[in-house]
Amino acid sequence: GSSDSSASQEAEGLLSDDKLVIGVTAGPHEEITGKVKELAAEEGLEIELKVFTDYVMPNVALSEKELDMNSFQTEPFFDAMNEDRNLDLIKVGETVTFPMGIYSLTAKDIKDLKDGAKIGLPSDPTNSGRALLLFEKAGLLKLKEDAGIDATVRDIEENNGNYEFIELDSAQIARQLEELDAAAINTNFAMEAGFTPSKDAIFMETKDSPYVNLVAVRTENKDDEAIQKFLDIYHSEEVSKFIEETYEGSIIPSW
Amino acid sequence: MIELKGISKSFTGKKGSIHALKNVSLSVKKGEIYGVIGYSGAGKSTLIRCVNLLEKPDTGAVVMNGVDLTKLSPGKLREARSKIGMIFQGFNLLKTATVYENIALPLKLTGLSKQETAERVTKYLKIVGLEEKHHAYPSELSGGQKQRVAIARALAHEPEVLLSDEATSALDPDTTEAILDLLLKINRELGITILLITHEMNVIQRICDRVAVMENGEVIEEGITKDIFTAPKHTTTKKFVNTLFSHQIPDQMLTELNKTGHVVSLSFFGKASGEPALALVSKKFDVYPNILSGSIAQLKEESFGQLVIHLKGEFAEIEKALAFLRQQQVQVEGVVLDESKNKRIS
Amino acid sequence: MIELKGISKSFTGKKGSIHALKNVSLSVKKGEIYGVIGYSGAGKSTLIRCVNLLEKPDTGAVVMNGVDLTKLSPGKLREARSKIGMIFQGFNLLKTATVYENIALPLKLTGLSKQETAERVTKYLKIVGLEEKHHAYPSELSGGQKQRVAIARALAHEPEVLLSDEATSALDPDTTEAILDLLLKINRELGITILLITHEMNVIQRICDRVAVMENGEVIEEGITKDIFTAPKHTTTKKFVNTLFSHQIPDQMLTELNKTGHVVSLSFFGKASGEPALALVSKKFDVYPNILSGSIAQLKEESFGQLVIHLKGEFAEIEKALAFLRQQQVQVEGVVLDESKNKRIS
Amino acid sequence: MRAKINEFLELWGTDLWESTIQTFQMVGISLAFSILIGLPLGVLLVLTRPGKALGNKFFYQVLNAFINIIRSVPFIILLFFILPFTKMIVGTSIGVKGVIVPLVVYTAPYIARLMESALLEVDRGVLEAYEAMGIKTRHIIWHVLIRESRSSIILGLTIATIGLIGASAMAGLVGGGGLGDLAYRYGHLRYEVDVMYITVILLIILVQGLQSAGNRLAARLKKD
Amino acid sequence: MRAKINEFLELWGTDLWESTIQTFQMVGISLAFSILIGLPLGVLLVLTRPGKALGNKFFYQVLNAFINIIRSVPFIILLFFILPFTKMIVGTSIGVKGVIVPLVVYTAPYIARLMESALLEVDRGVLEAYEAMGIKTRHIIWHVLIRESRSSIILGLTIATIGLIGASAMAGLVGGGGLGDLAYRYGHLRYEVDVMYITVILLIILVQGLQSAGNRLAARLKKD
Ligand SMILES: Nc1ncnc2c1ncn2[C@@H]1O[C@H](COP(=O)(O)OP(=O)(O)OP(=O)(O)O)[C@@H](O)[C@H]1O
Ligand SMILES: Nc1ncnc2c1ncn2[C@@H]1O[C@H](COP(=O)(O)OP(=O)(O)OP(=O)(O)O)[C@@H](O)[C@H]1O
Ligand SMILES: [Mg+2]
Ligand SMILES: [Mg+2]
Repeated sequence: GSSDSSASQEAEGLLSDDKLVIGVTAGPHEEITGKVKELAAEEGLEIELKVFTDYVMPNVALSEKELDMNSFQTEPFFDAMNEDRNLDLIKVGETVTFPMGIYSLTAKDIKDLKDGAKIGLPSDPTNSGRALLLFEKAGLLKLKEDAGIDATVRDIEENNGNYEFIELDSAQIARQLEELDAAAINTNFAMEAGFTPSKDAIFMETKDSPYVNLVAVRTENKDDEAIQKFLDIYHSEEVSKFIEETYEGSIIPSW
Repeated sequence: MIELKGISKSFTGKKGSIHALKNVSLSVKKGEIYGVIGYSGAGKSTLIRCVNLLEKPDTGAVVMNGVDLTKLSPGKLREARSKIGMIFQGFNLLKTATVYENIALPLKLTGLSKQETAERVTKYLKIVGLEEKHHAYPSELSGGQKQRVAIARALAHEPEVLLSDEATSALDPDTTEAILDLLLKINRELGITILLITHEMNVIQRICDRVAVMENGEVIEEGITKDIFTAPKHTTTKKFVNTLFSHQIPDQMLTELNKTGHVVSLSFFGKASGEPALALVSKKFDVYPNILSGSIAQLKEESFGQLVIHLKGEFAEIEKALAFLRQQQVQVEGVVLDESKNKRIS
Repeated sequence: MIELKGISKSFTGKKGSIHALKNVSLSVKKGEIYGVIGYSGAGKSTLIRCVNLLEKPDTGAVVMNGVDLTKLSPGKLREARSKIGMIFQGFNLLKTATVYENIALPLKLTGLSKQETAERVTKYLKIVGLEEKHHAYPSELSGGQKQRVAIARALAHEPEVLLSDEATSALDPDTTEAILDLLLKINRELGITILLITHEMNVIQRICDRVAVMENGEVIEEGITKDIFTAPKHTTTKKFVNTLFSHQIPDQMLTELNKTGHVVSLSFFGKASGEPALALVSKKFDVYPNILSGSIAQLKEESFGQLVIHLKGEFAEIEKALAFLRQQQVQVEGVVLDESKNKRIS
Repeated sequence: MRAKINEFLELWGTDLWESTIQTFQMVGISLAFSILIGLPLGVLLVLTRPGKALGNKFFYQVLNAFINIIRSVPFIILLFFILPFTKMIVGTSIGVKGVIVPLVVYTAPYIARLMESALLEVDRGVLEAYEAMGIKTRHIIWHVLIRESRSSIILGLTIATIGLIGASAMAGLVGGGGLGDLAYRYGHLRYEVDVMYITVILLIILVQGLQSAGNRLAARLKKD
Repeated sequence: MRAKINEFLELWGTDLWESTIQTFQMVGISLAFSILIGLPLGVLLVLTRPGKALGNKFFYQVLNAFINIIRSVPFIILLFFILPFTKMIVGTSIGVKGVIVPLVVYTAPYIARLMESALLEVDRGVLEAYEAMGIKTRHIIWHVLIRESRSSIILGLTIATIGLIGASAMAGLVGGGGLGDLAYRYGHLRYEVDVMYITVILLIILVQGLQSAGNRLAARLKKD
């Protein structure tokens, strides 16, 4: 449990009512949860953020009770990991969606991509499978039947244009786009790099994408009081406004 | 005290192996000063390093006080070594320690109290004449000063046995003299056994009771100093003994002198020189002995010398004079030739 | 050739500074062999290191062939240095190079062809007697062997000026002799100027034309070898000269001898010893001269000696004999006392 | 300008301060442990070499291989690889505490190698002199081996410490924080270049100070 | 068992092979350049110290600070920090080619420091002997300074190479690939433990081989 849970609560595996240790990944999750933290403080809920730059640790640390909760991953990734590693975690709420788009400095349309074009995609597991599925949808490739959300470049069955797929750090792709013919970029990073997603993207995920991010806890804590309190604050008007102001539509509140 | 029995040692390199010691046996008695001489590369350092097993002999035993050191456990060997002091040919001082620390550190490590250490260090620093250098680091010392620190370090340990590898080779004569006096003193007063290597015959002459001469990894001659000096058998030994005297007389001069008489070499020892033999010769016979070169030295209280003299006079008289000298126990040898033709290295 | 003008050098450490050279001036003529002697720490090595500016003097000029080296640009200094060979007190060999490579490398770097290099190396290795060691690394050599490699390295360079810092101190007498012969030879045949440091008076005696005596960073006496040997002025010089002879006669023996006569010390040089002075004495007067100790040596073709003799006889006769000796240009001094009481270090 | 700095500090001051503290904690503690473990390992690597004082071919080879195995694993993998071990040792595998164990596991063998290299330079003759006096091996280690190579040891430790600071930048992977992580997170992931520059400047000051101190100390301890 | 291995190789063989090649490329090329840059820098660090052959306080301090500045930046940040520079030099900032520049920038100053430390151990007397013979400084550098410290240099380079292999594991961030990246991305992030173990074993073999070769060579080159 969190460091200052009272002894009795800890014994029962319950979370403290007034303090949560939350794992997030650096970037938007950290920023949004930071806003939640501010608001929570006013309501007597203390939040301690643990910021990770890795995508496995927040789940592992949660499962090992180093964290009380985490907020950093998309549902498909969460499901895959929960199953792969036999973690006993559960989703308790949804947060935001970072739509993903395909951008290019040279091609105006996805059909303009030449044979052998260099196509970038994020290398981290929450985004790479998703990018590949996006490419599939865009007709650039065909993935293996059973590939699913945790697909990797290894699962490409048909490459329709001898494209070269290059996995890059998700934050980095926008800056390296000029060296690529096209790339899948998370909207937030694309905006930071000066793109207007609605205008510049040559291909976009649909609004009903399954890649909504979520809040996860250990199954045993799913009903604990503090969690609901946290979700309530997260899902408040203020947070929603904060997101809209900060990200100007590249990150969408999904609750 | 120290007995080396059949020590052999080879160094094996890529280009074959070097037999540095070939079945060397040697025995140094308790309280004795034993000298080892020999040409460069003869195996002297290797031998002395075998005594405290810095070099592990391939075969043979190193017996000290009845115990074969080669058979000891590392712990026991360490104990035995703590009673052996050694002065190295290469000084081997700690670069990062001052003169004072270099001498004090081993004392401290063997458990001497701080005060005792300080007293000892001061005492031996004074003995080697380096009091004002106690704060200097080895890199700030002259060659001879480094050697003196090494000497002080070995002596401050006050060992039972002292091994000394060319301890005075970098020292001026005056300092050498002082160090030798010191060695004699500790030998006499504290009964410390000393095994020393040197290439200076006057070191042997001044302090050694016995000498061994090494050549090519073997001891070719061994005995009490007096015998080695007066009756060297091996040519190498002779060469070493001769270095105490300078006999080189230019060929030209020899030819000149042989016209008016005879050039002979006289050796005498002890009693022989006590009598004024040469004086008697000139009184008794019609010859004029003139000393061309040579020297007479005090060898542990007895004098001993070699002179090359020119006897000017008639042949018959000279013959008589020489016969008389032989009678007086003076060894007479014919004309001394320039020996430079049979040098070891050219 | 080499002129040192008012060289001063201090070493400043945390514990005050050491004035190693105090306004030293010296001049070595072309083709000369110049010796420097002095006690350990006198400043000899510092002085010789100032000659090729390994040590930059604080003040003063080092003039070689008319050029002040202290004023040269680094490039010019390098050029000047390439004509100066140096044998270091600490050998300074490359640990990672074989004997052969140690000698060959500097030759190669100064542009000698491979074949020339090979020939030179082989030649000098032979001269120092280390042919069979050419594949050995310095760590596999004895002390004397290392020194010989250092000598060969310096000589193989065939410099115009050779600086030698105790080149023979680790060598046995035979090897020393050979090296000295070699130095004399290159000096005579190639006209190489040699500035050498030594603490062995017989090195000076054998090969030096002139000598300087250093003490406490100063040159206290300087002159041609003959003069220094026969008429040393400074006590330090006297001590050095005396080391060629062993005059120590036990006090007990002196007392004994003084009962039956007189103990005197005689010094003679050149002509004086050419005449059979002592022989004449015993013929002319009723005294029995007996040589107690001392030696006579050949000094660059003239013999020169010191003898301590016991004149047995009546006082009056002895007086007459001594007067006669003085007439024969033999220097006569009174009883020689044991000098051990005024040693430099105790 | 003034106002801008104030604004910047207002915004980032706390974060910068906290990160600096975290870096000092991570580096300081890990370094202390790494030296405590690495120096003896380095000594063992030297002494157990065949032919040396404690020559033991088997032990040497096992130790040598062991150190190599740890050194083989890139820090980014090591960090996760030894998670259970980390948890066992310090009770947590995240945060500053959680990153110290992998930092030590990463740095100690590294220091061992640097120490080995420094210790191998000690003159054999001096070691022999002390062996010949019958001095105990552990005294020789401390008073001769380490003492004589202390200048190289300091330079090696300086190099290792700077490497450690570099590695600690990856502490973010397990939520450890610190200056490097701050630079990475804000500068790289969030395009807040100011923070990145300031952080990097802080790191430069830290490293510059360390290296200067190391160089100066090493020069002062070197007596030849 | 047999079948399992076959299956594994079927699945991962190509990837492993490719990654191995990539690692060799990255490490090999970066190492070559790093030595070419780092060794001379190390020499300069030693020679321009006040009191040494080319003593030049200003130059030394600038060089020293410059190396410190680069060494200050953790690799993970350096990688992105110098992107424009990388692009300028090799025309791309992605792939094996793109990672070589940051690896060199990271390793060269590191090698310079290790070389500095090794070179400082060379006996002053031997250098003096060569100076006294009027040998050119550049010859002294090569034939005395570097030659005499070659054993330490080899050990230092071994240490640096292993550090380089560790850094190359982060190559994945810019699409460089390699064994370390394979272990991180598939082994760690995607929980393909088999791949992780095999990759780490390959790395261990690589490092073990390197270190053994380094140790042996250093011992053979050391002649005292
Ligand atoms: N470690 C070694 N490896 C190979 N050969 C060696 C080694 N040590 C000594 N030697 C050789 O053994 C022989 C004897 O060497 P040692 O050092 O005993 O000579 P030394 O009599 O002391 O000579 P010096 O008077 O010159 O000091 C020499 O030929 C030397 O080259
Ligand atoms: N680098 C240095 N730093 C401080 N003092 C030094 C340094 N080099 C020499 N000295 C001191 O200067 C004095 C002269 O030293 P030098 O080496 O010239 O003596 P030396 O006459 O050659 O003696 P030796 O016969 O013992 O070799 C000594 O007292 C020595 O301690
Ligand atoms: Mg020897
Ligand atoms: Mg000297």
